[in-house]
Amino acid sequence: MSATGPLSDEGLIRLLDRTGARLEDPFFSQYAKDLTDDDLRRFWREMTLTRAFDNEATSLQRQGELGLWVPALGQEAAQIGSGNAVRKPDFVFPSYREHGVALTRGIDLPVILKMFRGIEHGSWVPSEHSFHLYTLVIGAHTLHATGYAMAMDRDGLVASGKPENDGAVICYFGDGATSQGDVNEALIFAAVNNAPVVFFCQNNQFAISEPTTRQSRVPLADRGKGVGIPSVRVDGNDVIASYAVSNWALQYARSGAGPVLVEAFTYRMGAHTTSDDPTRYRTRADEAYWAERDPIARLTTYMENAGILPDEYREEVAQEAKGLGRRTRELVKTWPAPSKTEMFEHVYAEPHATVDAERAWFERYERSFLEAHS
Amino acid sequence: MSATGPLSDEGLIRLLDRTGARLEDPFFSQYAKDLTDDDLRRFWREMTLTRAFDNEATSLQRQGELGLWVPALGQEAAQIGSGNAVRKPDFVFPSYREHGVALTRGIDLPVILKMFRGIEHGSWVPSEHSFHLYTLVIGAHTLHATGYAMAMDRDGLVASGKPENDGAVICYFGDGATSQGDVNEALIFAAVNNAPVVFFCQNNQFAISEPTTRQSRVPLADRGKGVGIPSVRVDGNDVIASYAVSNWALQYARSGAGPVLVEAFTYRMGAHTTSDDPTRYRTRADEAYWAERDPIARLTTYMENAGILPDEYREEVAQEAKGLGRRTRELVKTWPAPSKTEMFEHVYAEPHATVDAERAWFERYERSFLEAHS
Amino acid sequence: MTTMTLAGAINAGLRAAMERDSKVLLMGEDIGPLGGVFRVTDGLWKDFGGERVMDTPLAESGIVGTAIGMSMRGYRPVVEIQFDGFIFPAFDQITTSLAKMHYRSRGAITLPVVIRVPFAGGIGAVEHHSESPEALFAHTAGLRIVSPATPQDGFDMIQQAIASPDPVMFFEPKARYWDKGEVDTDRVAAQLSSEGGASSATDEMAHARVAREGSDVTIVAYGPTVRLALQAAALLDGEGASVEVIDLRTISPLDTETVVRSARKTGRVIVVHEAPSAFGTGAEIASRVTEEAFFHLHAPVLRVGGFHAPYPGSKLEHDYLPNLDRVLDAVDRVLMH
Amino acid sequence: MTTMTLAGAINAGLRAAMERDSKVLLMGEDIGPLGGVFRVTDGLWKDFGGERVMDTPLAESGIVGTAIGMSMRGYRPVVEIQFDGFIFPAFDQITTSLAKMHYRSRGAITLPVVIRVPFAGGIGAVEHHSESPEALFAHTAGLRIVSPATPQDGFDMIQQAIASPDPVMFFEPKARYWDKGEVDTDRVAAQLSSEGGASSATDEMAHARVAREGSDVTIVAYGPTVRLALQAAALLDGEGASVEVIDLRTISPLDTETVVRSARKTGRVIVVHEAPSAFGTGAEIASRVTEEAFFHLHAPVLRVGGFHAPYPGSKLEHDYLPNLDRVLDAVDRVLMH
Ligand SMILES: Cc1ncc(C[n+]2csc(CCOP(=O)(O)OP(=O)(O)O)c2C)c(N)n1
Ligand SMILES: Cc1ncc(C[n+]2csc(CCOP(=O)(O)OP(=O)(O)O)c2C)c(N)n1
Ligand SMILES: [Mg+2]
Ligand SMILES: [Mg+2]
Repeated sequence: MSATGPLSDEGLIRLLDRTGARLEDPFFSQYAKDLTDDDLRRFWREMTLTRAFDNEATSLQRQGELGLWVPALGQEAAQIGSGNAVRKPDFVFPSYREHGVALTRGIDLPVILKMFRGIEHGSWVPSEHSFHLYTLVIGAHTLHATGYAMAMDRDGLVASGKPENDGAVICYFGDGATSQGDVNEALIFAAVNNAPVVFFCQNNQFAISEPTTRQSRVPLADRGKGVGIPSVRVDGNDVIASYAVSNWALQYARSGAGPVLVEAFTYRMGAHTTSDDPTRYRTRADEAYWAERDPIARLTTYMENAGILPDEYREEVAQEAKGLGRRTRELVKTWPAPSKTEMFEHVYAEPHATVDAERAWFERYERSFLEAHS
Repeated sequence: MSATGPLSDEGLIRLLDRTGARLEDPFFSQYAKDLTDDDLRRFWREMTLTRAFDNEATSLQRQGELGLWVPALGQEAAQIGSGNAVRKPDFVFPSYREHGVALTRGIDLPVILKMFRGIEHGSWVPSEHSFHLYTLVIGAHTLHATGYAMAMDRDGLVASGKPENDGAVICYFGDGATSQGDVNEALIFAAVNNAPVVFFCQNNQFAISEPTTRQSRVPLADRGKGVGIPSVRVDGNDVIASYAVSNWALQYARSGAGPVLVEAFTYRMGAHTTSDDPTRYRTRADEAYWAERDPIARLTTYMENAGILPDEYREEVAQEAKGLGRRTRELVKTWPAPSKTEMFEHVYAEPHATVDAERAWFERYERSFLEAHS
Repeated sequence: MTTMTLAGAINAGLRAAMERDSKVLLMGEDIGPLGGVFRVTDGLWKDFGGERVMDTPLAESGIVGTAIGMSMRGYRPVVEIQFDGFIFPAFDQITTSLAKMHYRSRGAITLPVVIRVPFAGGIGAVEHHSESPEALFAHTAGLRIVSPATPQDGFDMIQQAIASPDPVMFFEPKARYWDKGEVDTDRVAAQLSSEGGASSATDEMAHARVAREGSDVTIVAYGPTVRLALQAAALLDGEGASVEVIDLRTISPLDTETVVRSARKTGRVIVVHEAPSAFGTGAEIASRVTEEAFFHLHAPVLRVGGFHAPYPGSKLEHDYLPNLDRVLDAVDRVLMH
Repeated sequence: MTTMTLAGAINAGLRAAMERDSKVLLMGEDIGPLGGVFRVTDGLWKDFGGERVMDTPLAESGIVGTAIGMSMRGYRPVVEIQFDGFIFPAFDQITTSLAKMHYRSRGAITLPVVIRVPFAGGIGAVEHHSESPEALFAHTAGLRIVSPATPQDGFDMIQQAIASPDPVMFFEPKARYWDKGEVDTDRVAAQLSSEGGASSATDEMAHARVAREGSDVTIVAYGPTVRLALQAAALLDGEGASVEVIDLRTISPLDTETVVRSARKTGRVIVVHEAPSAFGTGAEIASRVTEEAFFHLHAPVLRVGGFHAPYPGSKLEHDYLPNLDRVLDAVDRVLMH
């Protein structure tokens, strides 16, 4: 692939090459040097579980158990690498494809499916996981992330003098999102307010069917130059580099130095969603090219060569993945349909006459209806 | 002034220094070399007339003849310089302060006041002057300009092989506007579509009361880097440099090379509008500093020194300016109030039952009302 | 006559409009090679090329804003907003620019832009994919708001909307995309090729249709709820109540004449739409009917719509939306008087 | 009791809220050193500093979006939108994020954001500075919509809105900013410092006020038209017609109870607002009144509002807006029955 502009792989930070050989980077290597073999095994485990879950969700959708599914296939390294750089005082704003990040935040993955089964719009308590709900309106959450970061700053969680107490926000979005006014405003508000926020753009090369060339004629990381915030392009299929760059970026933001833009260059190996048909807009050759760059395979090769991926561990994780799949399958079917009146709940925090009246009417109506038919 | 970031004067293209001495620029001088003494006298005349008109409008507002006035005071060089680089096939999208540009487009200046007198929202036919109506919603027109430029491209008005037939769009907006989502989307759409549009940002250092530092931490011209379009910072108080840079930018766009961003660094010498009170947010010292950099004074000095501003010409223009003031004053008062039913006109191009019904009702109502009182 | 789905009819209508007038072009997200997420533009990119079927950057304000600029040079852009819930980033461009340009230029500029919006619910979608925001546009002068309910109207009205010199918001009931119907493809072609075609097309598009005649109760519906109203009418027929169904087709202008005529006849009116009742289009319809037919009404105009709550998870949408039982309940209530 | 203008009362209310709760902060364009273009935030930047009175970049979506983020951490941002016509770039953030976050998080997140909007016309302004977009927000569940008409309400309601856990759109009738009135500054302070203060404040803010009692005709108004309604009532008093004036105060929720009670009493209702009548809030009020008081009404509910046309040049605004003559005309018409 000798693509140029936003699809070129020029200037990507890389710590594992595509054959799984370890590389050095004069600046970023130090931000991965704390990684132990156990850490790498954890990365490998999390990437493997994410993919197993993802595939299970896709088949559940095919079986009619979910209305839709949004696979993260191929983006596991970008997500697990960056997610592992997040620590206690930080806060994460995902878009809607960050199942890998969700796992690193301690979300029980099957719970994500409630929204795709149509039970509710969000199924975890964000403050419990420092992980906001998914946002489907492209780019809207980047402003929430920026405001949240401004508030962290005010709350003394940045450059407090005790680095271990400091926090920052990391906000995920896609290549397509970079065209939205909101995302650009978020970059501007963050820059002007020196907000501690890492903008983490997963350039998976497509906004549904549109290649990134429809959003930009330069690498997306350049957007940072426009507003004066540092930006980095990282190989998003390299979990170690994704970790290192995110680790640096979060430290930078926590230290009070301001926002950072990270572009993780990756590839969406699956369909945009289960409703999508990628054969309409990309070639098998393209897909094959990227299959060779599968982020899990790359890490596996490296760890095998380094002798840090023992068979027992692989087997253990394989079992865990199988178990997760099984549990997901079973769990989904046990969820009761929400009660009808739930649609009136939480519209407002305080009573609202219109909601109350409509709810009362609905309950009367339902009762009369039941009575008539009983 | 040793400002940094968006208020620094670093990297400004300048062909006249503030004492009125002519400077050379290795690249841009050639784009001013076609300027004759007559051209410079025309610039001087247009700047002088713009200011005279502007001051007249301010006093008309003070006298209650206008609801509001938006002075262009101090921005005459940026406007007359760029406006004079526009030629036949080009099209101009002003914001709401481009009275100088309006003059170069052959708008009879007093006509602008109709909108500020509350008679109507726009008072010239854009296609007759290749000059769109003023737009008060900050940034909205930058997208219209981009779409218009895309259409010019389709219409074969760009890189046609006959450079004299080629055209481009020039779109004006302020420093504050650069934060709007729409402006950022316009830059992105223009870049991706390689649209022939010159984005001309007059950084007059204020968005009403907010200094440009509230919009950016880097020079506004840098916004171009974010989307991969060339950008230039020009001294907006230097009419020759403003002309040269605009001349280059328009040629660039007309040639099919794509969009350009020009930041004209200038200063709003007057109030934001007649409703504004700049003493609340800036110092006399600041104003005095910029009074010394008055763009008309600078050109005057240069032309005097060069012996190309004869007294008779000055006198002639002074008379013309006085005449324009007088005519403006008189004209404004002769404009009849619009007829009441004009509010129902042009809501739609084709008949619309709701408008028709309301209009019919209103006419009946007005009649009954008159009858009752007659 | 050909059998077509609603989606197919709109697709065919777009194709016809593009063949008729080279100034017609399509803009939107994923409308090119993919053919749109609902495949409404299927095949058009292949046949007309990327210059006329433009995949745009992912920014709705940008799409509408550049469409406005293009239409200022005589183009007739047909914008696809991917889903109802994603029209809001374009709200400013639609409300303050698109709707007002003709007025503020005192007629010097016309903006023949069509904004296609797959809208409403009932397809088991995730959040923001089932909204009915039509009332938010109907309140703004300068926009025409229409919604086809049948393949015939899909085919005709998309062409009429494109031919109209005014901006048109074209709300497509996505749950009905795959419903089939007979389509006469000749009539609208004849209309548009005749003298004053654009005017008569605009005028025709501004009229409601009596989808079924009746004498006891009038049900006013549009878009996705027309089928529901007809189902209710058919069912009630068996029970001895004669229901007139009006397929509104146009929301701005509201075809008050047709609705009021029916109201005067039946004396009982129900408005059914998916959008929340509160401050919805039903309020306007009810108010107009009441203003103009007050002394003919036997009962207040009733509204059957969504509740004052965000569109819920799809497991609840059947209960959130007006359904057959709720329509029948409303009919019972108006018939009590 | 102190005499204050409406602008002064809101300023004092903001100050009191900021003193009461350090989490309250103001965001907007030019609200700092300038004190806002209407000077409603005058002096607050000086006294509370730039960290609590924040001049933001010029981007309304950004302002509302970042306010949402800040409120997720317990802040209570009060956003000023400079003029009604410039709220549209923030429409998406308000409609899809601000209104829905509490619902979509099933109550886990509350967003106590207040959006202040100087609105409506009558001040001789240029385009986009005289709009009345309240109906566009009332249709969306999750937002509370209020409008104070008096200095007392300006002072009380801004504090109640800030105390409420729900997002509140706070529409300030800019033409009334300089009207004076007596203000009791103690009552709301007591309310808010008592147990359950936020709930009772939210509840109180959700009730209409009978601004003048009467028995023949009810005029429902809010914000800028309350004074007009009272003028009409005073004038008609001399002519023997007794007019009840309801100052709605709250649009969402609509205080149907108060309005319907009055409608049942007088049997004749007129709604007066500046926004265009078509698809405006008056349609909802008329529909609700008709639904609930149909058999008490002597005449259809009439609406007196702006026309279905963009807000015109200021030379025409007197004719575009509901004025005393048009209100009197409507009273005549309902009294004919
Ligand atoms: C405002 C808005 N417009 C349109 C959509 C429909 N949509 C959903 S995903 C998507 C593409 C997003 O692409 P990208 O930002 O690259 O993220 P990815 O899906 O590739 O992770 C689109 C257009 C949306 N969700 N929100
Ligand atoms: C969308 C929008 N928001 C707010 C305003 C109110 N407003 C009018 S001018 C202005 C400042 C504009 O500053 P800038 O872009 O620098 O242009 P300048 O007035 O300095 O020429 C503001 C905030 C507006 N007109 N439109
Ligand atoms: Mg993508
Ligand atoms: Mg400025």
